[in-house]
Amino acid sequence: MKPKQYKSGIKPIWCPGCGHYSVLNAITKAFAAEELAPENCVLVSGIGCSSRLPAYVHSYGFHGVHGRALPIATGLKVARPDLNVVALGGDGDGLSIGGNHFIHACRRNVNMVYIIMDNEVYGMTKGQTSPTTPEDWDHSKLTPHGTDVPAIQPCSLALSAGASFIARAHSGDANRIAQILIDAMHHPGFAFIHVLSQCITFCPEQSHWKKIIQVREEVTDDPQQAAQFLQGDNGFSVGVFYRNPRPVWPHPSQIDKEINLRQGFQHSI
Amino acid sequence: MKPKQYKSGIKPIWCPGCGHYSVLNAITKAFAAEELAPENCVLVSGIGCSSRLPAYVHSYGFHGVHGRALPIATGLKVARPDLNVVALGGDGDGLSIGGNHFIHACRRNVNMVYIIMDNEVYGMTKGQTSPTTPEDWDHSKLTPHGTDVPAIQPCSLALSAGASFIARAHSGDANRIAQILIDAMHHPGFAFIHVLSQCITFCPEQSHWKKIIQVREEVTDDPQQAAQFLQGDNGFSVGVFYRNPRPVWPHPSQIDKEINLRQGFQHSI
Amino acid sequence: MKTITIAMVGSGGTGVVALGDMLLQLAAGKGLFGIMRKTFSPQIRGGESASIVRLSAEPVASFDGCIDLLLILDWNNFQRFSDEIVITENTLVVQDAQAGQAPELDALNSPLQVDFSGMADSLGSSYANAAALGYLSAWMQLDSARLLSVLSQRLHLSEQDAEVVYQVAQQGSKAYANSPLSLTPLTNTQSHDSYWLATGNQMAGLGALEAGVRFVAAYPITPASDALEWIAGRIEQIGGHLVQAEDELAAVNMAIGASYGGVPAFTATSGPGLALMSESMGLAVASETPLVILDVMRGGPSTGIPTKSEQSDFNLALYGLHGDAPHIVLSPLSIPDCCNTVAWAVRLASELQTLVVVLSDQFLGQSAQIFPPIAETQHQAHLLKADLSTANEGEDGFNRYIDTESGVSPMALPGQAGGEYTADGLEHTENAIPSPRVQDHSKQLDKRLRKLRNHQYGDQWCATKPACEGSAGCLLLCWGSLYESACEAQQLLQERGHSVDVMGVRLLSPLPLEELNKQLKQYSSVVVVEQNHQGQFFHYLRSLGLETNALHCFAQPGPGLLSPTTMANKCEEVMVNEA
Amino acid sequence: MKTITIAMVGSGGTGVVALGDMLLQLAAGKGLFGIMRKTFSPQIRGGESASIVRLSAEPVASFDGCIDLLLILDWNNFQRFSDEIVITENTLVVQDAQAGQAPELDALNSPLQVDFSGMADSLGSSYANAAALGYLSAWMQLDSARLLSVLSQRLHLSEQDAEVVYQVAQQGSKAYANSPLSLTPLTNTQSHDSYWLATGNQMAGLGALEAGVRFVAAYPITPASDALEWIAGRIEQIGGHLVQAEDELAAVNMAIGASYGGVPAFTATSGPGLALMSESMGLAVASETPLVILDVMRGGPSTGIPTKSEQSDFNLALYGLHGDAPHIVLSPLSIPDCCNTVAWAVRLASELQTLVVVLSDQFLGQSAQIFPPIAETQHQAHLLKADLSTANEGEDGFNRYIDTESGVSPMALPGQAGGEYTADGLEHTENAIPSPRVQDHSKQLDKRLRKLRNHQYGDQWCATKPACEGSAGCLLLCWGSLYESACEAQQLLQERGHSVDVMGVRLLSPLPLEELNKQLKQYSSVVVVEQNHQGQFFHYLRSLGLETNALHCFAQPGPGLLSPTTMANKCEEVMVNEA
Ligand SMILES: Cc1ncc(C[n+]2csc(CCOP(=O)(O)OP(=O)(O)O)c2C)c(N)n1
Ligand SMILES: Cc1ncc(C[n+]2csc(CCOP(=O)(O)OP(=O)(O)O)c2C)c(N)n1
Ligand code: SF4
Ligand code: SF4
Ligand SMILES: [Mg+2]
Ligand SMILES: [Mg+2]
Repeated sequence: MKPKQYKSGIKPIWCPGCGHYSVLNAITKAFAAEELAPENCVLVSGIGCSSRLPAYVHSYGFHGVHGRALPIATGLKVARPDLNVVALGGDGDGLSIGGNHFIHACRRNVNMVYIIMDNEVYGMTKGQTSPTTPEDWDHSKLTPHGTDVPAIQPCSLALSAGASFIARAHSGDANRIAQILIDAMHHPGFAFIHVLSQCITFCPEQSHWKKIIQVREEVTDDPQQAAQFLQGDNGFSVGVFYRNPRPVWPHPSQIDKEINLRQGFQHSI
Repeated sequence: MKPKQYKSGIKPIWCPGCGHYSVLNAITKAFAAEELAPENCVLVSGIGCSSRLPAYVHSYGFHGVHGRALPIATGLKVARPDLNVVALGGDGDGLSIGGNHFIHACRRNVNMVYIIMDNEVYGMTKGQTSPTTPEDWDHSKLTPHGTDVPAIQPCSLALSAGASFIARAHSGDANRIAQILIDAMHHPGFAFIHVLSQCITFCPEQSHWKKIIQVREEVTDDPQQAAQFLQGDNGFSVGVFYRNPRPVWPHPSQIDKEINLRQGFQHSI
Repeated sequence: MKTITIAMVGSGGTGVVALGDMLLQLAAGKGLFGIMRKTFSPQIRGGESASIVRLSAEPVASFDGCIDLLLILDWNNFQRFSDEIVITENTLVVQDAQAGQAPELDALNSPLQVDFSGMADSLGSSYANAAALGYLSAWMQLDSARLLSVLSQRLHLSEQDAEVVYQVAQQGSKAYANSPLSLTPLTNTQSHDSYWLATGNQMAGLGALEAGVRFVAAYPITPASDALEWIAGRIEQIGGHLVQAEDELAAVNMAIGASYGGVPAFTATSGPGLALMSESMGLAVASETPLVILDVMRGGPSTGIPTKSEQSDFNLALYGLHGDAPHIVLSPLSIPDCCNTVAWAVRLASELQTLVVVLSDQFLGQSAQIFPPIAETQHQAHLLKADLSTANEGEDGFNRYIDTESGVSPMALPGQAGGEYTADGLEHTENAIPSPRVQDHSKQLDKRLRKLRNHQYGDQWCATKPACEGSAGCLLLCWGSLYESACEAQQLLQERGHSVDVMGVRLLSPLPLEELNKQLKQYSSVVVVEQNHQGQFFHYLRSLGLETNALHCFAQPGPGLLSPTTMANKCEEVMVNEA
Repeated sequence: MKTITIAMVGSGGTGVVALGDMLLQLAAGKGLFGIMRKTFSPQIRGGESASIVRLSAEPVASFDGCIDLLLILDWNNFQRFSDEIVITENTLVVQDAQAGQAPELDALNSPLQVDFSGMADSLGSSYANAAALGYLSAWMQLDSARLLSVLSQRLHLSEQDAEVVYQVAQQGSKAYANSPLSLTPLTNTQSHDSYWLATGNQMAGLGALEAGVRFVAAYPITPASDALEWIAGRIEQIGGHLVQAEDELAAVNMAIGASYGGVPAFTATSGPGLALMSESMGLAVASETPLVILDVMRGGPSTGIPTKSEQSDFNLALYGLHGDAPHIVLSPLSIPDCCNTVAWAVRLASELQTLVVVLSDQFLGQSAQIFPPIAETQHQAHLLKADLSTANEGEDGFNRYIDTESGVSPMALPGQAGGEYTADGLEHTENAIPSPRVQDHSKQLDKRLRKLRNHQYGDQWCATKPACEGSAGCLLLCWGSLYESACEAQQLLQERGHSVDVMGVRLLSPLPLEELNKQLKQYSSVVVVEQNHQGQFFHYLRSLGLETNALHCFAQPGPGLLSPTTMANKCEEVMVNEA
């Protein structure tokens, strides 16, 4: 199947020029390159412009509620380990309301991919700040003087929470996103991809991102080294930064064909 | 006032030998040392054995719902900056159900103290695992084969989330907890204290902690250095690790005496 | 009452929303009244949108579902709006020359073509909507002197650009002579020298701040965000704070924290957010901490229809707490009433130390209305504070939850020496010590219910509009945003020769049963109308065991308009069946 | 029915809880039936606790509130239990010689002293409770041969220790001769050769797994955790998984995810957790994903009284979702019925692709009962799966939400080619594309309601127990854990010369109205009894507009026992007033 055959044919609601199109293209490219059967792939998302993506792909999908993509994906993958599960959503969805699930998913290491499409803003609700918004960005009416809070560093947070695969890409380069996604799908365990995905409507200034993006070729499996790099990083390096496979969760269950669930209750006199 | 005058006189529900007594003693010692007026102190907690603490102190308190100590404390401190606000609770309260508020409180840097009384277990609900439980601990009936998930590192997480003061102490040494608490209360911004506070009932093996505790005297204000130390730390160093003050949130509001809220609505013909 | 309703439709780039705003402003400036709602395609930007403006010489606060004039800047995807913009043979149609091909609709009159785009093009401008505004102004004889300032403000134009766009508008005005409309414009009969123009969400924000709210924490959600956005920036200027929280769980608990500190606190959300707040709403009830939550309702269940109106969170607001957790639920009855009702909520929350949920909806929240100036409400937050100089504090600490006759216990605030206590969501004794005992539990349950039941809420628990003529045997009973439509339905019925009374309930819970019974007993039929699927309010009324057997349920889900005509038809049907 | 109730009270160290467990086991082994509940002080460990065991030769499933024998190992803080252990002049009292000073209570008989501690001491053991067990065994003529194995199992003793403790028990037995009780022990009349011993939480776990649940995600909470703990370890052995989630928001969504994948999924919680799940419960409803939630209710509101029983989450379970979100609510009517009802829930959730909330409570969940063996339920999860070989998939994708007559649409599962669709909480078309349109909204709202309304639930929607003698004019109507007590109240009333029928409702929503009406119309009075403050079930019944005017509300909050005597008195009062 060609990448475009992985499109569902539903027209995205996104603004022309939105970075999320790139992620959509990258997903269809990666699925095509890996020759995945659409029926074995499930895209799981929350709520936001970004979270609308699953319906645009010819595969199974779940468009859940705001902030809960990861738990849905976790339940699905644990129950159905045969499926290829990719969770995705926005910076608001994943790092604001969904922040707790993010750190626990990093720790738990269920074998799936999670893509945050980070535009540093709440696109869907018309331009409020998110946890990744620069602290002096004062375009939101809800925080007219800026957030005054330093932006969260998703990759750094993922590392300290125990993620075993950490990468970043930019919506300006769908091929790189696709390549990283392929790597992530091959990674056994929880693979986190941070995509800088511009919001043309509320943050037109993000167009300059393409000028400051820097490719980093080094992958490390050493958490201390990764921590040092990520603490110093300006947030615009792209590439796979960290890959340190460890056992995926859960271990396969030990089936006991003999078990009688009623045994403990039944007694004879 | 003496430390014991800061006790409310209500008998704790805790088991004899519980580490939480130490935190209680440390709080009353610190309040006494700082000569704080009881009416100006507010202890805010969630739900758990640890979270029962506020009622045992002669001060104001709020025993909220599970996992929400930090938002209550945040609202209170922002609305009433004159008060000395100390939020506290267990590892389950703060890192499992309350994990999202923890990372956002670290980032937001409201001027208050947060103590996690970490016994690596849910004491109150009779011994289930928490995010800090060692992965092979198999004493809980809910996870009879252990969690199989590596324990979260609260200090490391706090750092990557942007906390400006990070310290650890052990329930075996109430004086050190008190001293660190005094430092934390003087720190302008969000000060996080990780207390290893043993649960004698469900984790009697924690008694050996006192043998492996190591005092660390170095404080750094460099996040990269702190990251490196915390990634390598075995979790049993105690001391103030990181102190890097930055502006507290919110900036004082600019009052405009002239403002007429109705102005924008009223028009004349 | 003569009204004219104008629907303006175009794609995102054509500026129909700005056109509607400006038309409303100009009409207001001429002394007309009006109301405007907007509707958008799911596209975030660049999709189709529509502005629907209804004008009249008298105050008007509802839509009757008729479109007198349809102005099209772009026909593309017009059918998206077929639910909301219903065309009849009586609808005049004007379209821009570049609007594309009209869809084939039976009822569609052949459109009058006016080259708005051409006018803009000829002046090197892209503001065809300015030409349309000029055209409409000419027809309605609106104040052309205000055109320039309205255009430059609303379109954020530089002085130079404004001049050009103004010329485009003048072109539009001139074009009217060649393409006149066979629809008589309104003339203003009332003489008033000032008016207000606002949305319900703005009015809610005003009510909150005027009643004393000085702390707001919230998480953005459509269609509540603009209430918060109105407050933001302003609340700091009056010495308060607004916190954008990480989620609704944080938002509601931050508000509880501030309120515990004695600072009146508020949050606003919509259905999904209210659901998330449920657990902590119970904490406010149990710990007796004042808390006001504005729920600007949208289509449900789940994410549902986020941008459109429905009254389907009634059940959640009333019953959605675990345990026996009595609290107050209010609903504003009009756009200006959002101010009054939210202010009342702030007052009740603090006077009764309880949770108050205010059920507004997308229609009230986001529609803009021209209405007569409103006075400041008399509602102010007011806590029964502990007087610790006289309180005799024993060994057992401050009696935070003392069982008073009213059920309200004096509240100490941090900073007050001698009032130290720990607020608790665990059941507790009068002196705030956790207790699992039967007697403490029933004492506190009784107290928390009694304080709400015994309070004198006064007349404002409902608004009534008696029939003009004759004694009515039928009551049209509703709540929230349907009240104004019900009043219009009353007029329609009057014209058809039927007398009905209208009642809108502002205090949904606890309902003053005695008074309600007294009123309802007068009617041989009571039509309970609401905008949801299951008749949530109706079932609630029935659960109360009212002394009437005359209740009829008329529930219709959103997001379509529940028009006065539909209501009137239903009442007529009921009255005919009764007769 | 002759019963004996024994309350055993002591401090944490004295092992009264183990004593109760062992007594129940020995009694069961003798062919007796019984039920046991436990109660604890707020202390986590080392506080006071009590075990209350009621025994009978016939099946017994409720407590009548009387204590025939009070056995005290430690008097310290005995008054903590005065709500739950009510002493009368008829209560015999036995106390350990080292139990300390008895409190001054009017009704307290002077205690018989037995030196249980001395017996243990003399053998170098600390198990005074073993001596007490021996004493009670001697009195009840229980099987002394089983003493050894019961002791060593329950107290986790090494072979050597077990021998010593067994001797302690034998000392206790011997001591009976010197200190006999003036209370005739029970003799077993029934002859059965096997029995079950279990708690309701265990039965709920069994029902879930037997009906096909293979995925559980949950967050610990009292008093639901032990249901989960029973499942943990076992579910892996039958090829499933249990995830301890980071919070209830995660738990419920994990269950939704697994269920979307076609694996029957379950979660259990209590009030605070159910409140947190509210938003995502709406997602299950809107996306039509099967989901079963067990709510083991405790005292509310807020954190309330976590360790004690109350039926006060009824409103939340029924109404606590935003938007119009119809779903199913069940309640088990006894400890063994927890198995059947949860299994039915699993089946209904999957057959109707909906949310089912099961309202159990702390009493059902944590009390242990001896009961006759139960057969496997016939309930199995069963999805209406899409048959994609015949489905004619057009351009528009799989019609996941097709509007069928039953309202249930075939569900495709990931892995099925041709069934690809995106499940959605946004309102949608039949082919699962988000839609804000009126017609799609009403079609889906109608469909989601219809599938629940039209389903044939069969007889099991309620359990009824007609009066033994005469035709009853009065119905005692209840739900959940009160059913067995109501049946006992029926007996008491019988003895007092009154005939009442009893009905326990298992299917709380949607109630089969026609059948309910048919039944209720037979009675001149219907006493609706429930354990909460506001009469939540009663108000719900009234909201349905039943064809009876005979409903009486008898609501009493927890955490005290709502005893059969109290119920009987209320019924008598109502019947006398009617007459
Ligand atoms: C519980 C809940 N709270 C709030 C919202 C409103 N809401 C919808 S999307 C969104 C944020 C979207 O931002 P992000 O996740 O960054 O996605 P983007 O639109 O930027 O791609 C919010 C706050 C909601 N739908 N549900
Ligand atoms: C919403 C909610 N979920 C679950 C619970 C049950 N619960 C009470 S305390 C607790 C965990 C306590 O652990 P921790 O915070 O570590 O405190 P500790 O008892 O160990 O001091 C849990 C899960 C609850 N009260 N509320
Ligand atoms: S608002 Fe921003 S994020 Fe949303 S579709 Fe438009 S460009 Fe994309
Ligand atoms: S259970 Fe553990 S944490 Fe709780 S009081 Fe006892 S020792 Fe302390
Ligand atoms: Mg975003
Ligand atoms: Mg703990």
